Amino acid sequence: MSELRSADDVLSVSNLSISYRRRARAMRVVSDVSFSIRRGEAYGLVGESGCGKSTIAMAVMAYLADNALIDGGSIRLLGDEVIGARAADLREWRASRVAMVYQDPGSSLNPTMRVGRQLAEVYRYHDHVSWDAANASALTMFERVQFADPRTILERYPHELSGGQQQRVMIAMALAANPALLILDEPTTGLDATVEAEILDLVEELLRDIGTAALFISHNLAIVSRLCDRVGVLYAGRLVEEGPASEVLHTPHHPYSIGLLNSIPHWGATKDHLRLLPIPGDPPALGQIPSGCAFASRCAIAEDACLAAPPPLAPCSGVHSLSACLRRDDAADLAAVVAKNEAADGPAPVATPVRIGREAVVEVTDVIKRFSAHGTTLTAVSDLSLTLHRGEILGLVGESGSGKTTLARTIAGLYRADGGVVRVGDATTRSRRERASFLQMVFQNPDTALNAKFRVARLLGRSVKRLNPGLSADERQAKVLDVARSVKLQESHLDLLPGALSGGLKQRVAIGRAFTGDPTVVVLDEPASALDVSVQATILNLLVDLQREHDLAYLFISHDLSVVRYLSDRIAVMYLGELVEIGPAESVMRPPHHPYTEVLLSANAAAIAAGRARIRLRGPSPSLANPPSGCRFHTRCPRSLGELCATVAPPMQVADAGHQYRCHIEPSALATLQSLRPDAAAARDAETTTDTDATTTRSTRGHS
Amino acid sequence: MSALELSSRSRLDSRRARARATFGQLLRSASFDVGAVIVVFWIVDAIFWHALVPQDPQALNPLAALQGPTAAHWFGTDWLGRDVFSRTLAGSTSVLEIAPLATLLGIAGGTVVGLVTGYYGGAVDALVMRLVDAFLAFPLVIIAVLVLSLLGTSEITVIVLIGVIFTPVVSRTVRSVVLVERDKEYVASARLRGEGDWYIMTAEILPNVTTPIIVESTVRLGYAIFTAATLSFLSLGIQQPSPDWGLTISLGRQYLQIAPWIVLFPAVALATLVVAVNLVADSIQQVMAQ
Amino acid sequence: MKNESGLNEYEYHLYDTLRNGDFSRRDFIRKATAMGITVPIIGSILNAVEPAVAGAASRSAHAVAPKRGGIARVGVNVPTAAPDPVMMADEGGIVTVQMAGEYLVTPDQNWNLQPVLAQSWKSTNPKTWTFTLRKGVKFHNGQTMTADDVVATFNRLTDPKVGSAALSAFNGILAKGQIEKVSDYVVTFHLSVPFVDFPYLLSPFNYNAIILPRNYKIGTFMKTGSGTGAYKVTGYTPDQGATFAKNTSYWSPGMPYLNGIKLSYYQDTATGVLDMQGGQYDYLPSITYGSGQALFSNPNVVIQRHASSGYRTIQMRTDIAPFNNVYLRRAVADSLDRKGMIKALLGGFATLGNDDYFAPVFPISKLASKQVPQRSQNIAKAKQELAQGGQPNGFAVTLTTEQYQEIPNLAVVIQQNLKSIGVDVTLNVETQTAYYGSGANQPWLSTPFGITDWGARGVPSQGITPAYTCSGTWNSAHWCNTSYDKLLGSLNASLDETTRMRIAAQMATIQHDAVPDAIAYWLDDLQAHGKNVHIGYAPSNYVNPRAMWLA
Amino acid sequence: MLTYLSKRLLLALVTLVLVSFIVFLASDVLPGDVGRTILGNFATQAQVHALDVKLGLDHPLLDRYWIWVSHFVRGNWGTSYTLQVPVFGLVMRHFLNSLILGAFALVLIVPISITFGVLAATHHDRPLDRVISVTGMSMLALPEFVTGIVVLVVFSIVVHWFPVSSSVPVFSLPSIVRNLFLPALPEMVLIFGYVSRMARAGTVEALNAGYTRTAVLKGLPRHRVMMRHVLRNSLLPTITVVAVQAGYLVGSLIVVETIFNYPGIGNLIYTAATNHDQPVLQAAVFLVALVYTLSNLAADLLYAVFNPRVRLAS
Repeated sequence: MSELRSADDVLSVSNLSISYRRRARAMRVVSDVSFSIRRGEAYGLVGESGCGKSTIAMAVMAYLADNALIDGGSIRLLGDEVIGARAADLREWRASRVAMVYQDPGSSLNPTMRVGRQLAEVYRYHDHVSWDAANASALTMFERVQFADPRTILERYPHELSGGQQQRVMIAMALAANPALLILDEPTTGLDATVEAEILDLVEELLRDIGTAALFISHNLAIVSRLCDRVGVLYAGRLVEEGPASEVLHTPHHPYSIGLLNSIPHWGATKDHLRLLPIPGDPPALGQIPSGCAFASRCAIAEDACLAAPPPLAPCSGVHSLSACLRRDDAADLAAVVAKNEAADGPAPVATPVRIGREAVVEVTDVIKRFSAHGTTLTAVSDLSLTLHRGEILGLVGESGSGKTTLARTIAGLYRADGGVVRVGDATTRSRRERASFLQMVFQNPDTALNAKFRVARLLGRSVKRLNPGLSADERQAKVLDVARSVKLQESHLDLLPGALSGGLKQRVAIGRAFTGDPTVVVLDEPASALDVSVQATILNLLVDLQREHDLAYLFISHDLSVVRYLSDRIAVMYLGELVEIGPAESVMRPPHHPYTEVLLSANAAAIAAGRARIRLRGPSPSLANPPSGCRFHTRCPRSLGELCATVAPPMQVADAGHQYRCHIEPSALATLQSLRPDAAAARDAETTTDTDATTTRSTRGHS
Repeated sequence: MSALELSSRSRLDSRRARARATFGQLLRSASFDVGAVIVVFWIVDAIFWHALVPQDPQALNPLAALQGPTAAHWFGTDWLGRDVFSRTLAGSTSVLEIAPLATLLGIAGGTVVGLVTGYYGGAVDALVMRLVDAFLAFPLVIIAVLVLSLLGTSEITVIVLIGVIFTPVVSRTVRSVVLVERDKEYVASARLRGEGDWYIMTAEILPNVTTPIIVESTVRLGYAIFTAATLSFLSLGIQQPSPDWGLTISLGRQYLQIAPWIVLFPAVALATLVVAVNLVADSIQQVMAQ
Repeated sequence: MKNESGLNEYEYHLYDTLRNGDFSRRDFIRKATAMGITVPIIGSILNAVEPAVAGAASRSAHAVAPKRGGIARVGVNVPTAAPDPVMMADEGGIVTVQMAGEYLVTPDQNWNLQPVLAQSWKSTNPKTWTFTLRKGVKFHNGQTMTADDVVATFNRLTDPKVGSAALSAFNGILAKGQIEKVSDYVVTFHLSVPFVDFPYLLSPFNYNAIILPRNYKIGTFMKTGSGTGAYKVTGYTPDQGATFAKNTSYWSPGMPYLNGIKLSYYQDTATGVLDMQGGQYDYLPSITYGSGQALFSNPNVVIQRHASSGYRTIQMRTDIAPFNNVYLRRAVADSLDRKGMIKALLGGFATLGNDDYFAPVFPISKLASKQVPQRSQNIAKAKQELAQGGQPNGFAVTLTTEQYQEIPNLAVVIQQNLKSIGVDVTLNVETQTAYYGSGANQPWLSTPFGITDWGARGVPSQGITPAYTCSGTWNSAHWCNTSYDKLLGSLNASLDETTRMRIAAQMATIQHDAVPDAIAYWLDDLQAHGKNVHIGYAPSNYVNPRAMWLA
Repeated sequence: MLTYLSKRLLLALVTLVLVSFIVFLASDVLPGDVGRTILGNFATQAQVHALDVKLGLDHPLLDRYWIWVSHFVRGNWGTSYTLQVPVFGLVMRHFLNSLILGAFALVLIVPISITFGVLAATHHDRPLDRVISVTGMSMLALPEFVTGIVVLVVFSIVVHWFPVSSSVPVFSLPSIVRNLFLPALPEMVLIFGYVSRMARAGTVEALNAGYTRTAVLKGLPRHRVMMRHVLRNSLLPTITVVAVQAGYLVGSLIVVETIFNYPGIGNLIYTAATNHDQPVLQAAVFLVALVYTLSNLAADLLYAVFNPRVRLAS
């Protein structure tokens, strides 16, 4: 793409190919990638894990791993070639021409050095100023990244800061030497939604103010669409589509981009209205990229020509985008992709009867769960009551540390409650085995949830044996095959160890295992959050299908509001170990709702992209060991009434039928407050402020 | 059941393939090769030394005592006129008997203790770990000296002693990995389907901690050889007239100046074995860590 | 009792024997000095027989005049217990104590007793011995030594309540209360039985017999100046060493020669030998062939070699299987390669043993040595004896012994020797502590087959009484032969040297035939010192500090 | 920090109590009886019994344990059975000697080991690293008596540079070097093996850590990256390991001190064990365990002091 290079380019990457050597074998991870970023431009690089995003970033920083080999191409930074540059030049360019913010701020900061010093260092060694001057500059920089008390932060060690604060320090450090290009490599992954929103706000503001160019790397289309001017989509080490953010994310011209967008439940979608459309198949394994179009095997519209050679990235007609698809201009075919994928995945959604009001299968009453460690006691769940009914999906949301998982494990019986009663099933469900066949659980991380030393057949077989006593060996074998089929595993998978399976297949095994005993209740603890979006869609669809088929009750835990909203019949919201709101999904999404729910909603990237107003949390997250008095949320509540909230624990207010929230503000008043725009600056789109359940076309918006 | 046949074949294949890959990786490591060749040599020697020695290692020849290396006695003769070459070859048996058995004992004991304490945690764990701490506060050799000077020595005593001394060390390693495994969801899921503790410990967790146990075994084996030899040297292990290296070095020390070959060859032999075992252990550790 | 020549009965007897040619001159002098016969009388007897030899009786003087000054550095094994004259039983302790303490009498190189703290002694009969003490001897603490101290010393040693290490040596010979103070400088010992060799029990051969102050408290020797010797203790650090300074008020004028002695302890002999080579010691009073290897070829080191009565019992219990059969014991004795043992284990520094206690070094062994045929390795004969003993195909037996000097190697040789006649020996080499044990558990006394180290004794009955008599406390072979015991009684009571030699030969024959212990060799005492170092004679690796000087 | 400190202290205390009990039990089950050991073979049973009573051996086990512990903490460590001297002075003197020897070895070899370890890490997987790693590993693996003998042959017998047996040096450099170098050498070999390995592993880890990447990509000069970011973090665990190892060295002292006849605690323990000198054995072994536990504690504290994560924890 050399013709695109101009004097204005901060970064220009052309025909870059990188491979990793592993055991004397070279594995291509980046193939023939070209793109450039102009001064002041924000460029987003999007793709699923393993597509080569971070490798490109590290190549730009000239900091590839020892076993990485640049096979060809060029990387120019303000016109100077990075590949093969002298160490002294690189040292000079780093920080001043290009700086980076990493995915994991915790490990990217030196644990034995005060953060102020770590920042001041940059001034000391780049501007060659005295330590005093460097410290003064550091203070100014900390003010710029909006620390409430920058002076004290200077003196802190990394471990004394929260994840969000650490990332602010990293951003301050990256911007210290006024780089021409800022690389952000998944800067908010691992942060809570509310914190993520704050960091993104900050980045957005800084980029706007400073005019630094940015290379933004993310798997999250919603974030990219919010921040970037142009977007490149990577698949298996190749750029498959590039163009202005609005175009790529709204009218993609590559089947992969289309597939990605269709995999995500867009804001407001629910399972009863629409089915997610995952991309069939798996991306090629590392080092096994086929000679032709790498996506051909998963593509609904692939032709023989696609297998011959990788299609070039070429302009599409009528738009500014470039696409590496031979049928890039075939808009009608792109629609066909959708249809074919749909057909491949399963039946279209069916509206299901109302599930609320059937008999309770799990009843939690005033449950308390404490943990003690290092001499302090944390109350992870306090006085929590809720009911799960037969056949319903109850979504449980909250930030990390809110007690979601603890509650789930207490319900499952993995933890013994320190107070209150957990009733699972009816009076007949007494023994461990009865309980086991009644309730099962699916965990977040299939890597650790499956015993790595057991083959799939044994993983399922053992569960069949335990949960279906009395079956003969043949019957058990048949049941295993049955279960495998129901979670869409092939027979050949049965003989594999989990290590040989992809993340999605592993999670199917885990789900299959949970279903071997035909349970009534399944607790799903973030079952899809560790997976790439296209795989996540498959898993969510599978869960929906199984639930319908077996009339199951799900307790579905997620930090992702879009997913929870998509899946749940009812939603429960937890904050600091307390249940702050519970009610039918759509009712909870709508005012009046708990101010914390309001904040969560406003922080949801998909919701932001959908135009919700941003409401900011105040103050730091309080410690569970020492929860605030009165309303636990009062220290951060944007709607706090002051004294009352700080001293008196709020009552449960009834907003609607079956919809309750814990607040001092009564429903009508709260509904009025929340219908107004609290922050004019953040509300970019007045029409959508209250448009919480607007249905938009599925291919236009992403989620987080 | 052709599907089953097929599957069992593919299972075998995949297992073989994995073993091949691991082994192949090991073979590519030069230090492993060197170490393994030496270790295998000494193991073969320990078993078949009868066929290898040119002379009876116990045969006395008082008139030919303390002779330097000659064509008849490649490594010279010792103070009783015995052939040092033959004795050096025969000397590997005792240490290669004691060390693996002691290691096995220590690994078995340590695995059981580590599994139980790591899995159950709580008061038992705290108590056992305090005891382990207390036990580990004594240098290994001191414990050995203490016990052996009290109980007297025999090969069995030495094996049991080293095994017992290793148990807390191994249990710590095993416990630390069990602590990690215990909190993994596959254990939770086993509990959720009502598995008993014993099943979870042995069938679920144990297979997942074999790698550190294997690594620990190889490391322990090196220490066991080291310890057994040191005990022999301190006259607390093997007894005369065994050609055991440590014992020979201890006894031959007084002839160091006039007949250094008596001590030199067993010392070199011991050094090669110990270093070789450690080379192998190190390589295994590295490959396993990947 | 005196006859016409002015000699007493015994003196006359000696004269008679000498004249008849039954005695060599040396034997006569040894015997005479032991009996406390004064030098003038010895001279007159010798003159009567053969005037020319008279000069030999006088103490041989050094060929070179001793040089004075300097500090001798002496190394010895670390004592296993705090050095104390009453309790000591190990080399390190004995050497340490002998640096400062003295005996009534001491042997010279020919085992003639020389007066030290005693000036003269005589026996009216073999049961009554009178010692005249030297006047003007002072303990290092200033106390004057008198008969009270001597009486107290021997009462202490013979008091069962004290539990001294010399109890066994005096057992049945001298008991507490049998020591009489005749005057301030005369002491009479009233023995329980006749014991012709009694003065040897007051010499370094019975190393605990150091004269101590009457008010001595056990355990205080290294602190309180309780010795009378040429050197006094100036410092002592447990398990490191001790220092001694010249005793300026020593009773023998002109002595000693050195300014002081620095005694260092080593943990094992090998280390001591290495240090000797490194020039860190002037004198190692006790080395062994095994550990001293490097010194034998060192041109800067002089090795002193003296025959001794130290030996190893290859003991076979005569009261339990398999060795309750005398043929099997003989088979063992006949299978031993004694010469090979001496060569390989001791580098030739030993004399052949013949399974009886009458070591060549004892003067009365002369006849025994001639009469009893020497055993040497004879496999055919041994096999035949095995058959006679009912074990033609051999048998299996465990040999239990101790970790001490060449003994483990001796065990290995025995194992190999017995293998050649089909006897399968399992070795069980224990630490000395374990082997000797304590209380009811003393493996060395109970094992069916063992090897035990025995130190040198000045006179045969001193070793025979505990080891080979029916009532012997250390009779590890559990051998009991009443005629042998009776002969021992006669031996101790007889004044006639020819008779004594005849009795000795009889006893040797009985013991040789019965083989309670195979006695393969008699060790030589080995001492090492630098070329410029002069040491006096002391038996059994003990020290004679007052004779030391540095050239 | 204070919580951490008090918790560590408490743990150490519990360990020590257990240690003292183990020591007491182990030496108490000495076969044979103590009185007999002291008095020898020829004492009567009555005498032995009298002595047992005098030594308090007729009391129940727990009473004796209590008596022993309470005497021990007051510095009354009893009298050596074989040497008849107070145990306290004896053990302390030997301990001090070992301390001198150990300190000499540590001071000399630790900086070298760390340097080589860091060097190996910066040449990760290259020939220099291989050489250093394999050498270090071999050094760690070799029994002290093998290295000790080799050292002895080479330096004392072949070239006569050092004396074959060592005494405690007087306070002068030539004396220190002359007396301590040889016995310290096998220790140094061991420490080198251990410390260089730790330093290498720590540095490799630090070099691969995110914060090092940050430091490099901040464009800092190489020396700043190495000193302030890499080594500061990698040598922390190494230093604490050295502290722990200092206590553990005592085990190897038994062999080394025996070979070189150095009057240290290892030597004392070995002799006391073979002579069944119970009071000395008890005191010396307990002292060693005490030192080990304390050095562990010190390592923890050191780690806490250097590691803000621990230091600043409430």
